[in-house]
Order: sequence, then C-alpha cells, then structure tokens
Amino acid sequence: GPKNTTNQPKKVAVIISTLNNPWFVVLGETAAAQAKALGYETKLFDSQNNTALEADHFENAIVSGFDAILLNPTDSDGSIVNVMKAKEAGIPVFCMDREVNSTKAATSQILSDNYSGCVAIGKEFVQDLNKKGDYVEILGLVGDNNTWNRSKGFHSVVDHYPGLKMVAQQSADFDRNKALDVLESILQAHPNISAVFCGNDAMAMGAYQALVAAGKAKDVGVYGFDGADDVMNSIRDGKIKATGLQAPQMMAKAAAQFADDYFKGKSDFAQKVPVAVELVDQETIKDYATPKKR
Amino acid sequence: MQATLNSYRPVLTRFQSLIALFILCLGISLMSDKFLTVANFWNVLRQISVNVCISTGMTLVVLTAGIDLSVGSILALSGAITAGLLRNGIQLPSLNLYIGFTLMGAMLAGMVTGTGLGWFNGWAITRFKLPPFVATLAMLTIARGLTMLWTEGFPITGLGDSFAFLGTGWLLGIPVPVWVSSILVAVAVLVTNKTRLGRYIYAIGGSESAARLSGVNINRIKIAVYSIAGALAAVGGLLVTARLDSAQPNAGTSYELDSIAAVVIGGTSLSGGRGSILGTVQGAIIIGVLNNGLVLLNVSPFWQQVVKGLVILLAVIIDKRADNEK
Amino acid sequence: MQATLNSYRPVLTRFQSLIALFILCLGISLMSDKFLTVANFWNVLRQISVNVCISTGMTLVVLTAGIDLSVGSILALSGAITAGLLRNGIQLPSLNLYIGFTLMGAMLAGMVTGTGLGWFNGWAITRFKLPPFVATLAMLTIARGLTMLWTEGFPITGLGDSFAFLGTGWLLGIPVPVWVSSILVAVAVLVTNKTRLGRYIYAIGGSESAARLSGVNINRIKIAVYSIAGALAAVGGLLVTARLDSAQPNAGTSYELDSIAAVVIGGTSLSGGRGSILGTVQGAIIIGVLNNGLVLLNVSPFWQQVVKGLVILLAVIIDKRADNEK
Amino acid sequence: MLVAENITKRFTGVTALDNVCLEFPAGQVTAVIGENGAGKSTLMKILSGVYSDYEGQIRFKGQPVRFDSIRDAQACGIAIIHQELNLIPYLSIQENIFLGREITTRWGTLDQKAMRLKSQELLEKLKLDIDPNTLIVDLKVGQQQVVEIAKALLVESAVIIMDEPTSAISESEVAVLFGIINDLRAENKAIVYISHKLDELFTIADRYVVLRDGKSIESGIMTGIDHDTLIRKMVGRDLTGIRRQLTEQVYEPLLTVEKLCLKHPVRTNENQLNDLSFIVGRGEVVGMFGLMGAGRTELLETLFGLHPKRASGSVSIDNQTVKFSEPADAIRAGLALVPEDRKKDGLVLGMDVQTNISLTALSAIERAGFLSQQKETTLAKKYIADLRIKTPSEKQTAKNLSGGNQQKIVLSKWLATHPKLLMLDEPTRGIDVNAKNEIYKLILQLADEGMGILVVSSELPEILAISDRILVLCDGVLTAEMAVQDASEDSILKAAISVTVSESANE
Ligand SMILES: Nc1ncnc2c1ncn2[C@@H]1O[C@H](COP(=O)(O)OP(=O)(O)OP(=O)(O)O)[C@@H](O)[C@H]1O
Ligand SMILES: Nc1ncnc2c1ncn2[C@@H]1O[C@H](COP(=O)(O)OP(=O)(O)OP(=O)(O)O)[C@@H](O)[C@H]1O
Ligand SMILES: O[C@@H]1[C@H](O)[C@H](O)CO[C@H]1O
Ligand SMILES: [Mg+2]
Ligand SMILES: [Mg+2]
Repeated sequence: GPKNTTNQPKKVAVIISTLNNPWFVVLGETAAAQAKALGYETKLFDSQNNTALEADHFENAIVSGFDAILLNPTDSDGSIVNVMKAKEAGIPVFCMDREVNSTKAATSQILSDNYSGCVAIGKEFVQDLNKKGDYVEILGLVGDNNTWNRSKGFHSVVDHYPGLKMVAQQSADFDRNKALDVLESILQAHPNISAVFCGNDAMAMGAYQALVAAGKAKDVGVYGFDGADDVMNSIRDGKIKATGLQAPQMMAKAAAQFADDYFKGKSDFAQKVPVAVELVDQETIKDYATPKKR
Repeated sequence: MQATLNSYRPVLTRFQSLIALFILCLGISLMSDKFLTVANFWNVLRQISVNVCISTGMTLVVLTAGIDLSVGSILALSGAITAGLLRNGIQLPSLNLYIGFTLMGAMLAGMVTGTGLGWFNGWAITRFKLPPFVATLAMLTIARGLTMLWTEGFPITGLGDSFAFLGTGWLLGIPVPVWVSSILVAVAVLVTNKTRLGRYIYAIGGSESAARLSGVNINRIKIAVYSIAGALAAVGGLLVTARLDSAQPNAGTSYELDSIAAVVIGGTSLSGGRGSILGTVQGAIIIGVLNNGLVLLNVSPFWQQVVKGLVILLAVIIDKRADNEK
Repeated sequence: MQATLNSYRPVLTRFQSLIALFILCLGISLMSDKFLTVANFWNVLRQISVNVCISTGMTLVVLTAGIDLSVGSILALSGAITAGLLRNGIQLPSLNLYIGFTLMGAMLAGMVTGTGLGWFNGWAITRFKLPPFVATLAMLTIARGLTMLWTEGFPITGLGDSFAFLGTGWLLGIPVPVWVSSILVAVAVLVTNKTRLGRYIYAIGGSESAARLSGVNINRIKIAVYSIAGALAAVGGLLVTARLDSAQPNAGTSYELDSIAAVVIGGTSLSGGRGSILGTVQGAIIIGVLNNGLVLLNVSPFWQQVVKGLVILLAVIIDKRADNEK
Repeated sequence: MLVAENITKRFTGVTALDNVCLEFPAGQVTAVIGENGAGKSTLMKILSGVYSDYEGQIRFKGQPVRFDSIRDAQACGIAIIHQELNLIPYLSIQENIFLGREITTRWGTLDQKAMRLKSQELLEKLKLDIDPNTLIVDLKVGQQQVVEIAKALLVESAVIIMDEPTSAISESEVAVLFGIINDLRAENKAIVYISHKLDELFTIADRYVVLRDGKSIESGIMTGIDHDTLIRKMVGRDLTGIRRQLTEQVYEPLLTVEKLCLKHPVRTNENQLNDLSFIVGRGEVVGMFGLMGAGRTELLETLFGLHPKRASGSVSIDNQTVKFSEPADAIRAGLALVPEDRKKDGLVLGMDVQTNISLTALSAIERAGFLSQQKETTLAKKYIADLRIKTPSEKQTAKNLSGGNQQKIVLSKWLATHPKLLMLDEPTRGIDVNAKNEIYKLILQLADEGMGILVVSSELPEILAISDRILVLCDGVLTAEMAVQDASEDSILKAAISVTVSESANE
C-alpha cells in the first residue's frame, strides 16, 4: 500500500525501454513532465532495450525511495519479475504502451494495441492493393516483441489472400538507414513490387527514400506504424499510404495521472486500459493537425 | 633497494584502481545519502555479478593478448538453451521423441553450449591463425543468429522458482549471484596465480615466441582460455536468465564493451601479459558504482552518458598517475 | 629468384583479400542473377561509402597500433550538428541572437566537430598515455550523450535538396557518396604511400621506440591520425545525414565494429605497422557485398547473422591461405 | 653424443642449411663458427626441436631421433640457450627459469617455495645477486642473458647448446660461465658453443666446426690453431687489420659537455649520471668503456634528447649551447645515435631495408611534397653498395637480414642524415668478425672525413682498436680519460671498477 507520507514530495520513476528512439523519448519525457506538473519529483531511466539493465533500474529505484514507477517495459515476459520486485517493495507500477504478461504484477497497464493496429493496416493494405501483388515486409528488431506483434497482426489479415505474395521479409532494426539499405537491395531482386509494410515509421521513411532513389515512389505504397511527425506529413503529401497512430503522449499523461490518483488513495484501477491505435491514411489525415515543427 | 621496490610492485599493481574507486565512492556518497547503505551495497554487487563473470573470462583472454567479442552473444545463447530445454525439453515429433530436462541437465547444457562456442573460438584462432578480433567478431554474429533461431525471436519465460533462485535468491545473507561470481573470481585468482595454466597464460601474453621456445603448448592454452571465457559467459547467461526468469533473445548485446572496459580500467594491458583478475573486479565495481551513482544522483540519461565517459577517462588517468608516482 | 618474389610481394599483399571477394561474388552471382547488374553495383558502392570513409580513418589509427571505438558516435554528433545548424541555426533567445548557417557553414561546423573530438582522443591518448581503447571508449559514450543532448533525442529532418544531393545525387553517372569516398580513399592512399605522415604512421606502428629515436614526433603524428579519423567519421556523418535527409540521434551505433572488421578483413594488423587503405576498401566491399547478397537471396534475418559470421570467418581463412602459399 | 647427418633446411627463398654433417662428442666443447647468416642458429634450432620440418637425420647417443617439439628435445636431454633473449618481460626471474617446467605440489598448484630455492641456487652459481622475484623488465640486458643461462642449466642435460651466450655480458660474468662450462665438460656433457668473440673460443673450446653459407666446411681440434687461421676458415680469406695511424692530432671541439647530470627515474634524489664533463672533437673517435650498468647508454640517450626532464648541465655543439627536448631536435643539430638494441630501437623490423634507411632523411627524398620512390631507391642502393650490405634487394624486410647487416642498415639511416656527431652504443654486439671489421673501417673512415664519433663498447679490444681517446664511466661518474697511446686493458679496467670497489668497501 501507499507509504506513509512526509513533507517531502513523492518521487516518481519513469523507466523507459530505450531513449535511442524518438517515439520513446516522447513517451518518457511526457510522463516525466506530467508527473512533475502534478507536483512530484521525477527521474527518467533508460533501459537501453536491455531487460537486465531494467532490473538494475528497478533495484536502484527501490533503494533510492521512489514511490511509484511509470514503466515502459523492455519485454512483456522478461519484465514481469522486475515489476513483481517493485510490488513486493510496496511500490505501484503503471505500464505504458507495452504490457507485461501478468495480471498480478502491475497496478494498471495503459496499453497500445499493436496487434489490432496492424490488423487495421493489413485490411487497408489488402484493399489498396486490390488483393493482389508482390510486397515486401521490413521487420524491426528481430528480438523485440513489438516486432512480432505487429507482424502477426498484419499477416493475420494479409495471409488470407493468395494473390498477395511476400517476396522478401527482412529486418532493419527499426532504423531508417538500415531500411534504406535493405530496400535498395531488395529492389534489385524485385523491381516490380507493389507495396512495402514496415514495422515502424522510421523504417517507412527509409523505405520511401529508397523508392524515391529508384524512381518507384509513385508505384509502390509504403505502410508504417507509430504516427511519427515526418510520416504524418508524408501521408498528407501523398508520399506514404498509411500508418498506425499510437498516442504516446496520451498514454504517458494517463499513467502519470494514475500515479497521482494512487497517491490520493485510489486503489481500484482497471488492470488493462487499452488505447486504440488509430489508422491514419490519406483520407483520415485531414482530421489530424499538422505536427508542430521541432 | 631495487629489490624492495620490486616487491611492492605486485601489491600496488593489484590495487591500482582502488584510488580511483575510492574517490568515486567518496564523491557519490557526499552527494547522495542513499549510496552508502547496506541495501545499495548488495544492489551494486548483484548488478555487477554478470559483468564480473564475463570479465573474469575476458581477463584471461586479454592476458594472452587476445580479445573476445562474442561473450554477449554466447551469454544469450547459453541462457536461451537452458531456458528452452528447461521449459520445452527436446521434442522431435517426427521421431515421436521427447526428452525432458532436469534443472541440472538444462543448466549443464547451457554451460556446454557456452564452453563449446568458446572452444570453437579458440580452435579457429589457433588452427587458422586468425586474429582473435575477427574470429570472435564472427562468433558474435553467429551465436546471436543461433539465439534468434533457437528462440524464434521470442523470450522464453516461466522457468520455475528453483531456477529463479540462482538469480534472485539469498544465501547466508548474500545474494546468490554474488556468491557465484565471488567463487568464480576466487577460482580464477587461484588459477592465475597458483597453477601452470595461469603461468602460461601470462607467459603467452608476455611473449608468445618465448613461451613457445620454452615448450609451452600455445594452442592448447589458448583453446583452454577461450573455452573458459565461453563457459564463464554461459554462467553469466544463466544468472541473467534466472534473474529475469526469462531468456531474452537480445540479452547481452554490447556486453563485450562493458567487459573489456572493466578489464582495461582494472589495469590489464590489451597487449597481454600484464594484469590481474582482482584488478578487473575493481574495474567492474567502478563501472557498477558509476552506473548506480549516476542514477542515485538523478543525472538525466543523456548527461549520464557524457558524465560516465568523462569519469572513466578520469579514473584511468588517476590510475596512471598513481602508477607513475610509485 | 628471391628478388623477383619480393618485388611481387607488395602487389600480392595489396590485393590480398581479392580472392575471398572473388569467390564471394561468384557464389552470389550463381545464386542470383540480380547481383551482377550495373544498378546493383552502384547500390553496393553507395551503401558501403560511409563505412569506407570511416574505415579509411580507422586504418590509419590501426596502422599506428591504436584503435578508435568512437567513430560511430562522432559520426552521429557531426551529422546532428550540421543538420541542427542548417535547420535552426544558433538561437540564443536570452541575447536576442540568431545566427543562421549556410550549407557550407553547417557542413564545416560538422567537420570541425568531428575533427575536434578526434583531436581530443589523440590528445588524451598521448598526453596521459591512455590505452586508445579506453580513451575512445569513453569518447564513444561522451559523443553519444552529446548527440542526445543536442538533438534532445529526436531526429532533425527536412534539410533541403542541396544538402540531400550529397547523399543521393549522381555526378557523371556515379553516385555522389561514391565520389566522396573514392576521393578520400585516393587521398589516403597517396598520404600513406607518398608522404612523410604516411611513412611515420607505419613506422610508429612497426616500432614506436625506433620511430622516436629516428626523430619522429610520435605525439604529433598520433594526434593527427586521431583527428583525421574524427574528420572522416564526420564526413561519414554528413553522408548518412544527407542520404536520409535526417540526422538520427542513434545513427552510427556499432559502426566501430563494422569498420574494424573492414580493416582487419582487409589485412591490416591490429598490432600496427602492416596493412593498407586499399586492403580496407576490399574488406568494406566484402562486408557490403555480403549484406547485399544475403538480402538479394532473401535469407531469413535469423539465418543471415549465422551465414554472415561464417562467411567472414571463411573470407579471412581463405586470405590467410593465399598469404601462406605465395 | 649428438650427430647431424645431411641436414638441409629451406626457408622461403633461402636455403639456410645445405647437407650439413656435424658431430658433437661428449665431454668436449665444440665451437660452431661462421659468419652472420651462415646457418648456425638454424642448425641449433633443429637440434633442439624448434624446427621439425627439415631433411636429413639426427642421431642422439647412436639412435636416430626426430624431435617434433621442444619438449621432445628437452625430454631427451638437450638444452639450449637461444641467441635471441627468450624471456617473458613481465614475469619474474624465477617464473622465467621454470617456464614450461614448473614444480607443482601434490595439489597440482605451483610450488613457489621449491622453485624459489632452486632459482636462488642457480643464480648464486651464476653469481647474479638479484632477488629471483625481480621482473625481467627491470633487468639489464646482460642480467637477462644470465637468466637465460640459468634456464638452460635448470635440468640435467646431456647436450647443452649455447648460441652466443655472452653477447651482452661482461668479462667477469663470462668467467663465471666458463667455470660452469668446465664443470659440465667434466661431467661428460656435450657442449655446443657459438660466439663471435673469437678470443673466447680459444679459452673454452676443444674442437671447432665451420659453417659457411649453410654448408659444413670442416672440423678439427682447437689446439694449434691461431686467430688468423680461424678467421680464414670462417671467412674463406684473410682479413686485413684496421688499426689506424696514430697521430698526436689536436682536434677542434665538436661536442662539449659540462656538468651533465641525470636524475634517477624513480629515486629522484639520486643521480644516474653525475657531473660529466668531456669533449668530442671533430674527426675524433672517442671510445667509452664501462661495466654493465655504468650509465653509458643513459649518457648517449641523454645527449640525444631522450630524457629532457631529468637532465641538467650544459651541452654545446660547435660552441653553440643546445637544449634538446626530443630526438628530432638532436638530429637537426647534427647528432645521430645507433642504439644498443637494434631490433627494438634501431629498426622497424617489419619494414623493408629501403624504408628503414630513408626514415631519418625523408625530406631528402621528397619531390614536390611527395616521397619519390626513385630517390628513395637510389639513396638505399647507395648505402647498400657503400656499406656492402648483404641483402637480396632493397625491398627485403629488415627482419630477415642477419645481425651484421641489420646493424649496417642502422648505420646507413644515420649516415643519410649527414651527422656531425655519430654516437654508437655497442655497435658490434653479435656481429661476426668480418662485418665487425667492416664497421670499424667505416667508423674510422667517417672520422677521417671529419665526423665526431662517440662509441660505447664493453669489449676492450674493440675500444683499444678504434679509439683516439678513451673515457671510462663507472656508476655514472667519469673515472678516467686517456689517450689510446697511454691506455692498457689493465688501466681501463681499473678505472671501470675503482669506484664500485671503494663504495662497496664503505658499505
Ligand atoms: N625464419 C626465417 N625465415 C627466413 N629466413 C631465415 C629465417 N631464419 C633464418 N633465416 C635465414 O637463414 C640463414 C641462416 O640464418 P641463421 O640465423 O642460422 O644464421 P647464424 O649463423 O646464426 O647467423 P648469426 O651469426 O648472425 O646469428 C640466413 O640467411 C637467414 O637470413
Ligand atoms: N629499466 C631500468 N630501471 C631502473 N633502473 C635502470 C633501468 N635501466 C637502467 N637502469 C639504471 O641505469 C643505470 C645505467 O644503465 P645503462 O643501461 O645506461 O648502463 P650501461 O653502461 O649502458 O650498461 P649496459 O652495458 O648494460 O648497457 C644503472 O644504474 C641502472 O641501474
Ligand atoms: O512504437 C514503438 C516504436 O515504433 C519503436 O520503433 C519500436 O517499439 C514500439 O513500441
Ligand atoms: Mg645466430
Ligand atoms: Mg648500455
């Protein structure tokens, strides 16, 4: 339960899977800023995609007396023990974006539904391609569970259409540069593809650039995931077909709010609060404001 | 007079990093009252135990003037093998075969895997006279690929409490991983100082040709050393896996750099022949304390990297100073 | 007889990796008819151009028996500095100051950043006699942290067509990055073979004490070499940034390994004094061809790592063989 | 005892041994003589199991044997002191002596105590008064060589091969070694002894065998053979003497050293060099003698700008006071140093002959800012011809040349800078008589051309043969200065040990 209060402000730790990726920077910084705005002392931890390092962060956070943890887990299974450790120490954990596969560990999980988001993209994909054509899939980090959640959601739809043939499936580690290199090479072997599905928006941008360089940007549809600023703009400009918009700010703010509620005595949190991933394509893009220039 | 000087040297060398470590600890504890607590003490030791295991093996390799870039991947594969066998055993539906594994059996299999890959490193290096950098770089990639193939990219979880004990349990008031790493360190200290193998490791690193002319079987020693490094990486893999109750396919990524850093900060020369296991342990503690301290001091993650780099620089400079003054 | 043999030797050494490269290309082209096409040729060359830039600098460093782990981070920071200045200039609201940057100015600033950090590496190594591994490992962390701080963790995009031309344009039928890397390689070949600096680099790596006694200013040469390595990493940073039209904060992560791999596969000895720029270029091509071939053949990402590791091993073994037979 | 029959050994491009037949009888010291590169060391490496790929037959105690490894040969009772020092720098004396043959306890751990005792015993026998736990790096070359000897004596062997065991040690230690050799001979061991110091051979050897260009030429007993005959057998012709005309010349001062002091690197209140003042004239050859550790090397290094922070006093060249903070400054002022350890400090072994020669004189072969291959080759060829360097081509790797030829390359690279003062530290160590003579001639010729020469040597005959004036250093103090006409071996030696004796008397 909540620790006995002193005059000092409560401390909220924000532990993020990696800050080597802007999407997570947004998630982490928003969560920290929000918690701070609510009057808490906050600290941001970077797990560098390493569950063992995340375990270190948990231990250090527990030792240094944090009162709540807003977590973006590195791994849905591997992070369970870490969350349990905090629970045992009486510290509530609120998961953001990614879940841990346990209903008994976190106080509440505010989740982005990657699988369903990619089901939606898959449907759009099938429609756009008119159920036939060769396509390429570019995966994220092959050891990352979001990579597979997205890929599976996508294939759960697309694989029902025999006319759609995946001619290459390669990994580009969620990295823009690698996606560019990989698609460049794939285009040598398969110049006549109709579409590229990418596991995130950074790779979608890289893929788009490879198509531009090959003079095929007009013929090949690119699909991403995240709703990153430059992809949103590209959809607006008709360069990229669609993406799944996740709402990192919303999830982060909600998590911080949950912690606040918890401190104020609330205890009955919904175990899972799904946050829909919205499909953004050239029709729906007009509903979204132009992203602020950074 | 000269003799006196020389007899002090080993002592000084062995504790060469202590000054830097001391200054570091003093600095942090002045800034945070959470640092010098019993809980945090065990914390730091538990956190570095995996790096200590790996770095112990790395020290042996570096003492022979070699390097092992594959430790992180070997760690991942060994952990995954153990976890996989523990959880699923071996199923060969085509032969209608199922082999279950006990905890010991699965751990042994993980250890054998790590040792085997290490052996392969040593074999390739000696048989084809490959630069260790290249051979182990290739292994870094190969073992990571094998890990992905074995796990199909997914973590393997739910390994049971008795295995988890290895990573999270306490024994006589000391965390189990600290026991494991301490015992390994003790054995390694014994081996390096008190056995032929240890003597030959230093000799090979000091001058391979002189060692060969003295009748030392260079190839056998090198193969042994890389095998040990693989085995210790496997121990690290077991510890990580047990601690997380889950084998992560991307576990251990870039651990080779942390490990080489511990070795070098601990005063072992990358050109071989000089250094010690205890120095490496100090190097690992410096890195661990730094990571822990930066968090306790609430340094922002981006600044942390800058500060960490600068402190490592300073630590090594201070050591060098101490080295020259004596 | 011996004279003849010896006069061939430099030629053979220079093209030492060609056999492995040839076999590799032959293998891939037998399996994919898309490999040996003009378009794919430029593809591969464009893709390796960044690694070629970095590895050229790395070769110089390794020839002096040093190592530079910081190239990837320096690449990222230099690219980010250029991108940031190009896009936002320097804004100091408190002083009501805004300084805009021209394309040239911003690129220059990126180059100065890279060179400066490289200079710092060299300075730390020579001034405090630090092992290059440690000094540049610290810089790896520091420069990455600075990149994160400068970009606040976000990519800087939308840099304009004239800058993008550097990464994506063509000139006289050749991609601009290929021009850039080729020119740098040509200059580096000239420097290593035809200038004092080059001679001194080899001499220092061959025997630092002999070089010192011959009147070579070791420190000055080393600082120069690390500065050049930093500058070439900065060029790599400009190319990557221009090519992606975006400076990624995590650009260049683990590029040091690719680069050292190119150097070593190309036959340069990590203990210094032996090797060549052209060898490194071949090493980079081998790696590039491999990456390209594995994708063309649509090898699954899991298997790719295994195959890549094995091929690197084989390539180096074949080279060693060729080396011994001659 | 040990017989070599029709041994042939080829390296890439070189036949090092060509059908060599030799025998080494028990109870005798057999001297193997031959010029640099004759194949002496190669043969010894075959006999001791280092090289196992050779043609021909070895018989040991009548039985044909084939050693596949060093351990095989050791097990048969063949011990060798290699020409190159083969010690592990950061291991202690004791650890080096026992390397590969450690004594273990019944737990399988190292028995440090037993090894320490045995080492101490060996060191005492060899009169090396140093703690066996001292690291090799902290020893001087001469002391290291004594450790090499100790290593070979560790286990009882039937055959003991000594490949230039005395190249770095002083006369007193040579005497100790000879005492030991005599004991071994009395124990009926076969001893193989290689040395370029011919005087030693007359003292110790019973027989000689001659190798020339990888072929065995002849063998015989030492009795009745004189110096010149031995040289003729070795070289294949007579050698002319080199002593130059003695003149009472007055030299115009080139180098003037006044009150030069050098602080000890560790014990900073002590001096390694104490108030040295001397002059080297233009065209004069000054020989500097001293025992091991007297500070001669340090002196040359200090003059060459290698210890700027520890040195004090004044040095002037051509009456211009100079201060060098690094060798480059010294070179610019016209100094050159042929260092003691030519493999480590003199040459970049992995580079070819031409590159080594031009390293000090790159500005001379530049054309429009770039090094000219043609000029470089011309430069190298000039010195290869002038100094008669035996090398297949100027592109040969320096590592592959014999010691004498390597030394000539070091000389070449300094001559290429046209120095005013040439300093040589043990210039003929490990070099055969013929090459030695050539180097002496060269030194004298350079002096005649007006160069000042400061040469450090531990060999009295050498000092006496080439110097115009002799300086003696003892424990960092200049204890004697004499014209060669006034010098004798006795007077020089007395000056070299005087201080030591009186000091140790004081202690
Ligand atoms: N490893 C090697 N590779 C190639 N050539 C070699 C090698 N070792 C020796 N040689 C050559 O073999 C020949 C004999 O060399 P060796 O060292 O036996 O001569 P040595 O008689 O011992 O000379 P020194 O008196 O200088 O010691 C020389 O021409 C030498 O260059
Ligand atoms: N590595 C070292 N560490 C400490 N002292 C040293 C070292 N090398 C030399 N010395 C000291 O320097 C002094 C002079 O040594 P130096 O090598 O100049 O003598 P040297 O006359 O040239 O003898 P050698 O014949 O061995 O070359 C000695 O007092 C010796 O103890
Ligand atoms: O959505 C994010 C980012 O796209 C990242 O690149 C991979 O993990 C996901 O959770
Ligand atoms: Mg020899
Ligand atoms: Mg000397």
